[in-house]
Amino acid sequence: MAPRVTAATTEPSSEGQSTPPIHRRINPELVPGLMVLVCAIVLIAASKLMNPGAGFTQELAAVLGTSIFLVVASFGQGLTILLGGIDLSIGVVIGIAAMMISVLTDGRDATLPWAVPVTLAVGAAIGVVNGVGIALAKVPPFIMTLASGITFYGAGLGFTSGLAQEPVAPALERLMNGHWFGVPIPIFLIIAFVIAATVFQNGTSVGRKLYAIGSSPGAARVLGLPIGGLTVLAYTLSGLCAAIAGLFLAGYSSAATLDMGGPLLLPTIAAVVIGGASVMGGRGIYLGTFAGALFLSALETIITVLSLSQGLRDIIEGAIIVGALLAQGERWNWFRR
Amino acid sequence: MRIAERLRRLQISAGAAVAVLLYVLMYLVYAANESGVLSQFGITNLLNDTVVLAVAAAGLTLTVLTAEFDLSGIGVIAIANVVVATTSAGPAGWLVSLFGVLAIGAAVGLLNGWLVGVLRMQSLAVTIGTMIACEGVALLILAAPGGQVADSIANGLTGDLLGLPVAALIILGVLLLWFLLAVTRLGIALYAVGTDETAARLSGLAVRRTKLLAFVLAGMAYGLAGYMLSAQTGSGDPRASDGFLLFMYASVAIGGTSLMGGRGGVFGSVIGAGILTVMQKMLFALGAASFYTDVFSGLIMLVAILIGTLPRVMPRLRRSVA
Amino acid sequence: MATAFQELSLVPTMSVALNLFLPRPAVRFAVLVARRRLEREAKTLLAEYGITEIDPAAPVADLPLGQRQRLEIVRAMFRRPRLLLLDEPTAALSDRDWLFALIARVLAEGTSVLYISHKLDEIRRLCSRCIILRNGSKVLDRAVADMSDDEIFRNMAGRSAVERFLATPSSVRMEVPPAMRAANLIGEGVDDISFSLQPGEILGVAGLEGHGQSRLFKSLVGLQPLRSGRIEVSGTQRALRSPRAARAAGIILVPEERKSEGIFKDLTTIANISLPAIERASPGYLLSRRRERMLVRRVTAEVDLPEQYLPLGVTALSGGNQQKAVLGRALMAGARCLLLFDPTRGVDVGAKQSIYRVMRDFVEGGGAILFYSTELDELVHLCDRCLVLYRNRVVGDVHRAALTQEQILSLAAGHDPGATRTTLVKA
Amino acid sequence: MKKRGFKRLLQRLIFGAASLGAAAAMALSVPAEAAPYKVFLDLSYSGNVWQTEAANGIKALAETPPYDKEVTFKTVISGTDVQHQISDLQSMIAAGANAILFYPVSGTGLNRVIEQGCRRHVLMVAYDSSVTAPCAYNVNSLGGRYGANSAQWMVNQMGGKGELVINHGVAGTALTNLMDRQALDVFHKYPGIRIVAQFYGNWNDALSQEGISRILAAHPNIDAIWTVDGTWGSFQAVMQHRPSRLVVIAGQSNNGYRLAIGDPALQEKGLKGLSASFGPADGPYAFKVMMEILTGELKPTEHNIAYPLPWVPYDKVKLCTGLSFVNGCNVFPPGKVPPLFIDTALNGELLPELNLTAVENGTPVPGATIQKLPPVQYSDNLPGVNCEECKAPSDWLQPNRVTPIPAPK
Repeated sequence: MAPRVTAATTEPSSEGQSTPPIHRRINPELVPGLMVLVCAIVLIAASKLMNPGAGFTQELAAVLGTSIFLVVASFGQGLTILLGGIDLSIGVVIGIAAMMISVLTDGRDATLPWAVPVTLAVGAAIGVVNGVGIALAKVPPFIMTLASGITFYGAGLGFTSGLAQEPVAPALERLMNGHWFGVPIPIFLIIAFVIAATVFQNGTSVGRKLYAIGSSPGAARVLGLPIGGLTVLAYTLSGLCAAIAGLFLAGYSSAATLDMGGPLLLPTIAAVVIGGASVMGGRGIYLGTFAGALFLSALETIITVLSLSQGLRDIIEGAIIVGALLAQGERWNWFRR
Repeated sequence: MRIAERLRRLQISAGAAVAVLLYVLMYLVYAANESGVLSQFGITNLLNDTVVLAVAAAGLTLTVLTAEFDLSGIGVIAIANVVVATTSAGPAGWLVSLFGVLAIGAAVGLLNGWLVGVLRMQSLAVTIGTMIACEGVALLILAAPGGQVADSIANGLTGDLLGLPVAALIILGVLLLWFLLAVTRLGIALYAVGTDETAARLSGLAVRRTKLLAFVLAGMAYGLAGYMLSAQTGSGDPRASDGFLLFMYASVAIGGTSLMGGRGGVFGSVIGAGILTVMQKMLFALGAASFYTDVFSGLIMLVAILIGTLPRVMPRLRRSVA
Repeated sequence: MATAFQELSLVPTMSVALNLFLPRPAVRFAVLVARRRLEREAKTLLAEYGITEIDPAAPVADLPLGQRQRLEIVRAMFRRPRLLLLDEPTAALSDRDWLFALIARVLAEGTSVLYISHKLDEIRRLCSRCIILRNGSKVLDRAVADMSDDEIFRNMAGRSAVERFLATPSSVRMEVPPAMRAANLIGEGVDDISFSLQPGEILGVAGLEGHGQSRLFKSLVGLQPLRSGRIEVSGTQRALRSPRAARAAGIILVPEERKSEGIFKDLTTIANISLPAIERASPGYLLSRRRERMLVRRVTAEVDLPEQYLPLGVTALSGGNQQKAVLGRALMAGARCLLLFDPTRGVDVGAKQSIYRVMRDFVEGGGAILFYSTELDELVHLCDRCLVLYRNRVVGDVHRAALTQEQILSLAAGHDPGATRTTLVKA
Repeated sequence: MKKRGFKRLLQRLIFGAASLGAAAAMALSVPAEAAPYKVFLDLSYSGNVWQTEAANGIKALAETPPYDKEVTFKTVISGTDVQHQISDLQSMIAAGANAILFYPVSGTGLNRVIEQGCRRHVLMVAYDSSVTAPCAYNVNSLGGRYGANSAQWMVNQMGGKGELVINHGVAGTALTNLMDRQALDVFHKYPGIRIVAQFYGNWNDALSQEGISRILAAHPNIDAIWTVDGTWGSFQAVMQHRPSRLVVIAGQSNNGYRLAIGDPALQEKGLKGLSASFGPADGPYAFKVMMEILTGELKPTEHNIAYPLPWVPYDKVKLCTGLSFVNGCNVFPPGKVPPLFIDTALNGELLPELNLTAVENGTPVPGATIQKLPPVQYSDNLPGVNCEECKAPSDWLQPNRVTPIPAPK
């Protein structure tokens, strides 16, 4: 009844506590991600059943290969959500980065060594603007990133009128469409990115501080954690990841338009939340987000292959997203208990 | 002092007051730069342009007050639009379709509210799901733009009634309902739940039911917004509400409602919707170059929010000086 | 049944009157909440319970903690429940007699009261029967009159509480510069406060609710700006503009609101403790769990926190263990001067003992403590010296030898003639 | 006077807030009041190739003599929201427009505001997409029956059999619906054509590429892809996953795509492409039509005016050396434009005023002057698409450019 008493009952007794029960040994943070990953695999297997002609590995490669943009962009989204914020400018940054890389490289590989850093820097700079607005001017993240997204989209439109007039550097195209040892290069990129992102979020002191700030801003303030600085950092990384996704997308499509990132915005949010993060902040790991991104990509694949009318596709997609949340939500509570 | 107290009771925050000032300012600039703004025609047009967003934002505000996200609005508006376009013909069509869209909105709201309020799932993701599904339903009902909205709706709701634009009457009606709601137990519970869910539960409030009702009422408002949109467009288009969502959220935020819940109100959101509409008109009247309209929209939105947050910061500053 | 919770259940943005009458406030015309009527009724009701200083129209957020606690109690009582459940009702309450009189009244009206408290004298004074819980199970159920103090303490913790705490000799070191010296601090709710804190000293702060203690503590670590005044740390002047600067100077605050400012609710216990030293645990930014465990183990031993709790989420721990974790974190941060704001609030007896011991060990090791508590006996027994605040000013600086609860209370209530004069002049 | 000062104050406020000195200066240009015609362009959406090229072409024409002296031209971007476009159209009408050229977000949703405009004698012209309001002019390629003709062309190339993928456009639009009906009607006549998968690529190349990639994983043996737009992305996916065996494909006129279908090496691998879909040039063409109606040179008898459907099968691809389409050339060398560039933004015969630079930058071609249009052609009436109460030609589902191969009985 009284919170303190209930807390006392859930606490393991001080004597005779040797091995924790089995469900305590699985890191509860991993559970939603695992659940969603299982859902994704079920989806891929289901599509294999429906098309016995297709190979499982090709399906998997298609799911993975087309998920790379979401995988990369949702890491940044995840960091902002970890802080209890959100980044609605991701779609715009993707478009701007894609446009920039094709304008700057002008179809020549020789320009890449400086064009890539410049593009990434611009993406990061938009993130800095977001972060500063949120951390210093105390504008709510939802509004700050929404407004900055609209603003930068308008600026991008003003500068480029929406169309990159130069082709993308061939090296970038080869990166996205080539194979190494028979495996599409994007899959290697995904593996590298997932490792780097997981290490950053869950294996560094900075990552730990981000969790702390998202978990309890009040306590973080009392402890003297650099809240402002880390908030700016999170949004900067979000901008940076969006810019990387933009580079990849430009390479993949071998062309760029300003609006090409738009369809990715909502999926980044969905991937993070389906992966078990809380929009209140402080909870969730990148592996969960990664599983969420794969799940959404698998869902898209199976729905594409089903060849339904758009109306039915939407209904099924919406229902499956809710269903995945439902399955994952209950487990989550069970393990937390 | 009495007035301030009364405003506070009607949940008209300082943020909303600033929004009103901003609105008046923009309206004056708009009127000064374009002829015919103050004519009956100009006023009716402006109100017609505002009413859909205003009603939708009013609904959204209810869920935002309970500290939840609701992205399903554009889905409901899309369904409402195609339903009105396919069912409103016939003598009593306007009434049937009105109740129809309200019921559809309530049903979607009920689903959202059940998933979020009762099953305690995260509203952001849940409503992304229901939004996509609703858009699918709209596409199933009407695969391409078409259908016909009954003239009684199309002309009746966009014209004048007793010398007043119907859109104005609708907005006033929504505000009146809101002011009533704000002083009912449900209204109070909305704020309590949004401010501190635990305290609200310990105080004996039915948190789940409150959230459920917030979503249901929001859904009905979206239905009404879809109805109004149909009146304006005179036809059905399953994609008519594309790109509407961000404007809904912007209206709520500019109106001084905190996205963290528990602070703000519908009045502010209606003004926020008005600001967004008049801003578009003002920028047009000032002749801002097309490519940069977005730049200005974004910046004005930010400025509005910044000014809106000042009153919350000011008392703290003043208290520290005194 | 009605409950007054220890963690208050009032909605901060709503008015006092509304909070009182939640969840079903009176309505007119069937639906409209009759605010004015509620406010009138609230005023009468509060007056009935001897509260006149609270404006029923004011939002609860504007009230100090003590008044909120009173509201919480009134709200539980006025419905005349058959069973009244009071969970640590005196935790934030300075005027206990008010509560005791009310309890006597409801008892006379035939209400049963379940009273949860860690304070023995309250149990003795109010209760006829007493149940002792330890680790979630009942260990004793007997009439209070039949139990000795020793028996109660033994059953609660197997140890005795602060009255039984072995008063060790003072370890104040006078020969070195003060660990912290504050001169003429002025800020919001802080009115010309000066004090000096030597290494090895526990300096108490006493005061009735809302007399500036909270703001003083916050000002000292830069959570709240000071308009003027000087702070010296170990003899050198420091500008402590942020908790970060304070931490760099070795000054750590253990804050009042454990839930929102103390713990990081989504993190494990070990992560909660290691946070200030996380850089040391991560060479080259990469976190080494082994190193983290090693660092944390050192302090968990000091604060008596059982190691098996470390991998658990911190919210799974009891309030006492959470507070030990927060203290452990303060030690981890390399504190030389601890500012403890009511560290034993809502903490069980066993944990209290641990906290007292940590404090003692800390000052013996050369640290200094500024210690506020709502429990006067703690101040009397633990402090080398005690400052008494009244209306944001220091009205008394009482040495250990002269320190009694009565003395503190009379100063804190503004009864000291000198203090009264100064406040009158100010008014 | 007071209002003036007030306005200036607010403007300054906006300037201050914007703190984008240069951008602000560019943005608040004051229109000159000298020219006789006040003309507005209302773009629904911007940020993709198609819309940008159309807008640039129109803008370049408006600055080409003698139009540069005749019109006060202003562009507004309304976005994808119907309400927004209604509001902007109202503003334009209120601002005293003589004519409004617009890309309609909705075929039916704008009718009320269009009628408002017509009542105030504003010339309302919709380009590319269409509206059903009877008083507006529609200028587009609907009469070219892209759906039926391209489908028939593909069937002929496929010999009436094979596995087909359909990349629909944007669900819920009149255009997608119409094209689908025409195409499916043709495909369904041939039982040998098996539609193995369909998806909505949203006229977006990145989404189309992802979609085809996914489908190729499930159906590795497809023979043909029918698209309206998103063609380059669809083709890219095939090149990426199955470079040795290409497909029969019909769709948009991206430069990269045209180069590919004209490439004999790729043709040997089975690529048979048609580049035909609606070109961005229908915007500039509509602008010229609108100007001629406005100046009284043209008095159309019907409201649905046809812009001839671009039609370049793989054997008709011809490389251009200069900046414009002359002597029947219809594609630029690689590197001169990005692969997504849509070649049908240019039209050598109907729009000789425009060249590559003009549609890329929106600047007029130096020395060019507006040429008079040849007599206009009228388009099919399609109830619910470009008119309300009208009768469609009986053969509106039939191909009118390609001769069908006999369907097996």
